[in-house]
Amino acid sequence: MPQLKMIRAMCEALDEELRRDERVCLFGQDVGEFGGVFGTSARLQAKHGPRRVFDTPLSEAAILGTAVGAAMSGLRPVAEIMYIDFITVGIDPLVNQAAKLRYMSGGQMTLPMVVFTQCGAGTSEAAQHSQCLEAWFAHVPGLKVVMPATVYDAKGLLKAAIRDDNPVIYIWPKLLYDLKGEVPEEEYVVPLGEAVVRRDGADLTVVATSLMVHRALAAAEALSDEIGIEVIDPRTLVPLDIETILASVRKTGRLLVVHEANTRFGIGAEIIRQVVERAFDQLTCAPVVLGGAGVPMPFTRVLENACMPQEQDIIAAARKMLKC
Amino acid sequence: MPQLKMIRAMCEALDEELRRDERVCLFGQDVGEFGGVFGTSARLQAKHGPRRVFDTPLSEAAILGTAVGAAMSGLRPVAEIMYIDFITVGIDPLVNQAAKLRYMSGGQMTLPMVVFTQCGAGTSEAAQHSQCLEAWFAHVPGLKVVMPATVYDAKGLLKAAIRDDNPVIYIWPKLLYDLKGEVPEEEYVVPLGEAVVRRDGADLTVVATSLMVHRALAAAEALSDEIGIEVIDPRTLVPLDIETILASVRKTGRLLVVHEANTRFGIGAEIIRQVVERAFDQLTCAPVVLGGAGVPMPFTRVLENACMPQEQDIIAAARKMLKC
Amino acid sequence: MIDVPRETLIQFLRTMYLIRGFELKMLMLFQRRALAGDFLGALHSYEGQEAVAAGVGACLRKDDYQFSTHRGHGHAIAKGLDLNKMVAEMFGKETGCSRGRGGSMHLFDVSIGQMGGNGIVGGGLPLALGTAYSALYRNTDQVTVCYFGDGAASQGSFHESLNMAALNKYPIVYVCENNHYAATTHVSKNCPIENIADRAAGYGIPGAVVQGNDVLAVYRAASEAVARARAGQGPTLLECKTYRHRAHCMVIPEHRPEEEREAWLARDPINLFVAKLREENVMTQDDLNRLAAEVEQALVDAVKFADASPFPDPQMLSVDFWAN
Amino acid sequence: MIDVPRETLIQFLRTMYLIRGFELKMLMLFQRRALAGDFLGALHSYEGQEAVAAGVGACLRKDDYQFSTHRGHGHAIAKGLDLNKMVAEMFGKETGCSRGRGGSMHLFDVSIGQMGGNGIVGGGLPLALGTAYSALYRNTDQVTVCYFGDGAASQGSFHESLNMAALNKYPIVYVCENNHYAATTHVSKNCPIENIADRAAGYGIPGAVVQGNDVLAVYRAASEAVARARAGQGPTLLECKTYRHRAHCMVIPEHRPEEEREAWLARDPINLFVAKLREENVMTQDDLNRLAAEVEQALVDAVKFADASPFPDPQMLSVDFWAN
Ligand SMILES: Cc1ncc(C[n+]2csc(CCOP(=O)(O)OP(=O)(O)O)c2C)c(N)n1
Ligand SMILES: Cc1ncc(C[n+]2csc(CCOP(=O)(O)OP(=O)(O)O)c2C)c(N)n1
Ligand SMILES: [Mg+2]
Ligand SMILES: [Mg+2]
Repeated sequence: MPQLKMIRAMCEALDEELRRDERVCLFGQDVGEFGGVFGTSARLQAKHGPRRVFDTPLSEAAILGTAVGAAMSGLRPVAEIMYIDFITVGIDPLVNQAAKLRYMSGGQMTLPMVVFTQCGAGTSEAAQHSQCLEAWFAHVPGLKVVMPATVYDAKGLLKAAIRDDNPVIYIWPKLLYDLKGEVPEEEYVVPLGEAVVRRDGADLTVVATSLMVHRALAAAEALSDEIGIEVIDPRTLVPLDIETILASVRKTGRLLVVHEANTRFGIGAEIIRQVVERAFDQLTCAPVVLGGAGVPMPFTRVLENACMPQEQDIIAAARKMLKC
Repeated sequence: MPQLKMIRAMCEALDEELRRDERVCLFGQDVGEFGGVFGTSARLQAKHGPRRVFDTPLSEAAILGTAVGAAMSGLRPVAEIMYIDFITVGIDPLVNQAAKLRYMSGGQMTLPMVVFTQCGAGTSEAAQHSQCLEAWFAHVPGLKVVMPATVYDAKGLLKAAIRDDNPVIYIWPKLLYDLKGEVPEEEYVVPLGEAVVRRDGADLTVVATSLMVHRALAAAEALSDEIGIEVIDPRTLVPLDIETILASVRKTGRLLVVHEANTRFGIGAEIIRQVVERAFDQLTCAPVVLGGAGVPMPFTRVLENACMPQEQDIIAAARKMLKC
Repeated sequence: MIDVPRETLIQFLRTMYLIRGFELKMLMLFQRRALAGDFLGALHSYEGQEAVAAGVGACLRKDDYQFSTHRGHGHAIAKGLDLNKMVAEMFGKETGCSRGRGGSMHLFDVSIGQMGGNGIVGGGLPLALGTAYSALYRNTDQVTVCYFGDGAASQGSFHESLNMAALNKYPIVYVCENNHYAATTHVSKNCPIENIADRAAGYGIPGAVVQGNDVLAVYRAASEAVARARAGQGPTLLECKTYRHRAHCMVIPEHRPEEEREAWLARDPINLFVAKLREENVMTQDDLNRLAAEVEQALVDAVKFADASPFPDPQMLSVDFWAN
Repeated sequence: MIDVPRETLIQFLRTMYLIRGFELKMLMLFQRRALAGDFLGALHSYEGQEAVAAGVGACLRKDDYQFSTHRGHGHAIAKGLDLNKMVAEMFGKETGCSRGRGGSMHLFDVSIGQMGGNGIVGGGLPLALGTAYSALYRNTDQVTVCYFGDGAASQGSFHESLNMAALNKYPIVYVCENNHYAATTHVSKNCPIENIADRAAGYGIPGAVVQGNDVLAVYRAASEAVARARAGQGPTLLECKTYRHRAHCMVIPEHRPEEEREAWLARDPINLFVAKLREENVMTQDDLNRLAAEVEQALVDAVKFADASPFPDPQMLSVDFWAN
């Protein structure tokens, strides 16, 4: 299978969906002529024309509003928000409009739209360019939340998101921008709502999202002689495939959730809520969330690293859990 | 002690703090001349002058930005956002600026500011006027989150919020607008970060926030012959007084969290996360969150009621938990 | 007057009668129900502004899009929303245009291009970009009308939207209904210049101040703006100077200067137009009476229909929530 | 020229030399470190725009407030930020002006009114309202300068801020640096009219187009605007037409037309000003050389200081995070 970088895989997904469905369109800052500051829309304007792929002014509310209105009237827009941090200046059309319009109208419309954005720290860009805000969107009824971790999924989930008839926020991990992975030549989609077991293990279930999937896998590998760690990547938070997680926890009796966002009031807490509600008696010890340190992301590398869960932190947490 | 309505108690808190500290000021839509659409700033402009209490245009980002800049330069602003739902059009100054400025500047400044707003459903105002968004703010490092449930606390917590040197979002429950309660003549504050046990009980701990405190108390009363329910009101979510909750759970072995917001990815999950992490072995059954139904709030009363936890739902949940 | 066909003139009056009658009925019914504790949410009366919706609505095709506001009953009627469905929605019935989920602020009928009201002031402005883009994309000549108030003109979304619409020559007619107040706040506290329409120059698009209580003046200005939009010449900003007869909403007391109110009541759009029709012998007193009676009957029938309709079934709370 | 004191003229040049020297050094060092895998975040060069910061900065008092942007090195230098602290911040050191927590986009020094850069485009605009309000409130005559780009002028915050500032006659000087690009997007895709300054009319405030590469022109326009603000006459919008010499940031490739770049490089603000100084015999070539050498030495010293400084201690990650 060909090896692609994550950004190329996403670009292919956009290209294929633009080709497949005349209603799909793509816009945002610098996505047209330049092809996206991360290159995720490279040459797409040249291929599909400026009617379907275009640059917008620096107006996040207008960008998301355009997507909502377009979805209300028959298109299937993909709107890029360059960093998820910037959605704060235009969040209303997504959370107060798109998420609610179908319900408020008594089901009169579908809102097939994708907000295409990225998240995370590790690039020394400090507090306003490093956030993980998935918990906000997962809490808003009416939005689907997608977080790919691999190149394969980045492509397959993006295609599924574009084909979904509901508003979806698709958040890729910026630190994996360059990650290479195998992508089949033939077309495929990765359905929303299906977690994947990335590694089998009998002793501890680690649910990890986005960038943390890789750190969890590395930790599992490092501990392979010591602890059998099962690593699960939920891939989408809404819908959340809790059954796959439950099946694993019922086997291992132990649950560690790892995510980059602030531990407190984060998505890990919800996974724990659902697991204890349904598998309390199968747990041999207290489930734990390992997340970000809960300060605004510092600029300097040494603090930034301390703020994000590292492989060593996962190893330490896993060892500690195995002691009880 | 005099009986006051909740809105009067908050108005008194604002009045007293304006009198007490020359740096305190208050602004927002319709708060000046008119005295606030809920009457929470009635006559305050007349008393303290338009320099300190004033109307703003319909510009939430500018309102919150004014608060941030004023706090950066020596004032202690209180900025009103009429409904928490409307913060979506101006959230950046709060979450990307106020919450991060102290940290990003290496501790050079304090940001003593209060966002004064209200939340909740029950008034048939539908999906864009009924939300509970506390989970968003609790997840953002650098913000304190206050949710009063009683008239006494509404006043005391507001005063504490104004005296705090950090950005605070203070969210009162709109359905309790008219609630009467006793308020001492003498001055008092309710410190941030201290939960209160509203009712003792040995069988089940119910942690309830905001409006739900009252429904939990009613349910506890209704069940008093059957189940001993301890009702805890955390009063502030950041900081969260987990010790008081833990002490209760260690006694009862059972935890039910009740809040109005969508159950999924809500603040109840975080309370459960912290409790299971520290008191797993003391739990006799799986802790549960009872929250909103997770659809945009419907307009019509019959659906709105079905969307919000009711006394009967709490009773049912409590009974179910006592069976295991 | 002479250049407008008689049927159109009668249509104007009919629409204005309907709106006025609708508002009076709702006010009466809502007050009665509110007293009975059967609260039906906010009620923002359009009384006094009828000429705007009647004049603009008459220029639109059924397949043109319309974004309305919190004060949107008049807009919906003028776009042709079925009265039965509309009253039923106000009452929260399953037969309502939004199946009781939306209520007064969220009147939807996608089949006639009524893309909803909005509870977020300025919330419709970004969405209008999307239907306009979509119309160009699909190569139709559909026009989008976007209503908003004098208060909404202070929102960031006003700027982002007009800017993007101008850049892309989107077929949008922006109708600013300057009724001189945003809730209790006079327009002079929202806008530092005399005419909001003058802001059109900042986007290089035409702007016009219109006598909003003169239905013919509105009709002429809107016809021109709609024609421009349809011909691919881009957006127009119309500012219709008008006045609402009632307080901001049912629960907020009146607060405006008596002389000001009287001056505007003397310029009641219906009275002005009726006088003109009589003067120019377009309609006799008999014609007028017949029209009024016909309208009254339609309203009585609609209230009957709504009263007889069932409330939604709470079991259906989450049904149809997601598309697919 | 004659009317500006010689020391001021030399100050202009010194500031411009410092900025240019700073940018060149940082670019070199960052490129070297990036190659070494020691990535230090984004780097937005101010090269080419020096005349703006130099001219504006010279009009300000130490206690005036300044809000900067992502491209803010020049603003900070012109406001008098200590070079050692500044370079140390760029390197993420504990001795940096933001103690290594902020980095290039977040240069703070409250003691000289440097209220930080901003990672959110347009993010500083609402905050500037607050320091301006605060200055009026405390009855000082402090002025607030708010920098932003041509791209930022499309943000809703631009509109909300200018509108509120105009309404309240806030002492603010808005400096729009129109360098003709927002990232890779030409200003014509952000703004449908020729001059952003013309939007001042929409708020009833003065607006002026300034030759941004002519430090004297900037100084004159800014002096007038600062004087107006200080005298209580309200805000002014200055649009300085200029050009950045480098690509948007270090990691984004150059993309602008070659002829355009050459035309602007021929109008290098330093060359233009040096030519004038020589022409009018304000400085000899020797004077110039001495100044350049002095500036170079200061920069070399600052880099040494920064290099020798320690990184923050990761144990201190959360210390001082909350005030109190
Ligand atoms: C973003 C937002 N802020 C505040 C409100 C509360 N609110 C509802 S209507 C209104 C006044 C709107 O004034 P205007 O735009 O002039 O419309 P009008 O009511 O006069 O028709 C306000 C402040 C809201 N719904 N949304
Ligand atoms: C709200 C927001 N949207 C997008 C970005 C990404 N971004 C950073 S700088 C920039 C261009 C800004 O252009 P302009 O305002 O002209 O400033 P310049 O870079 O030219 O100085 C963009 C799009 C951001 N940081 N914040
Ligand atoms: Mg109005
Ligand atoms: Mg620029």
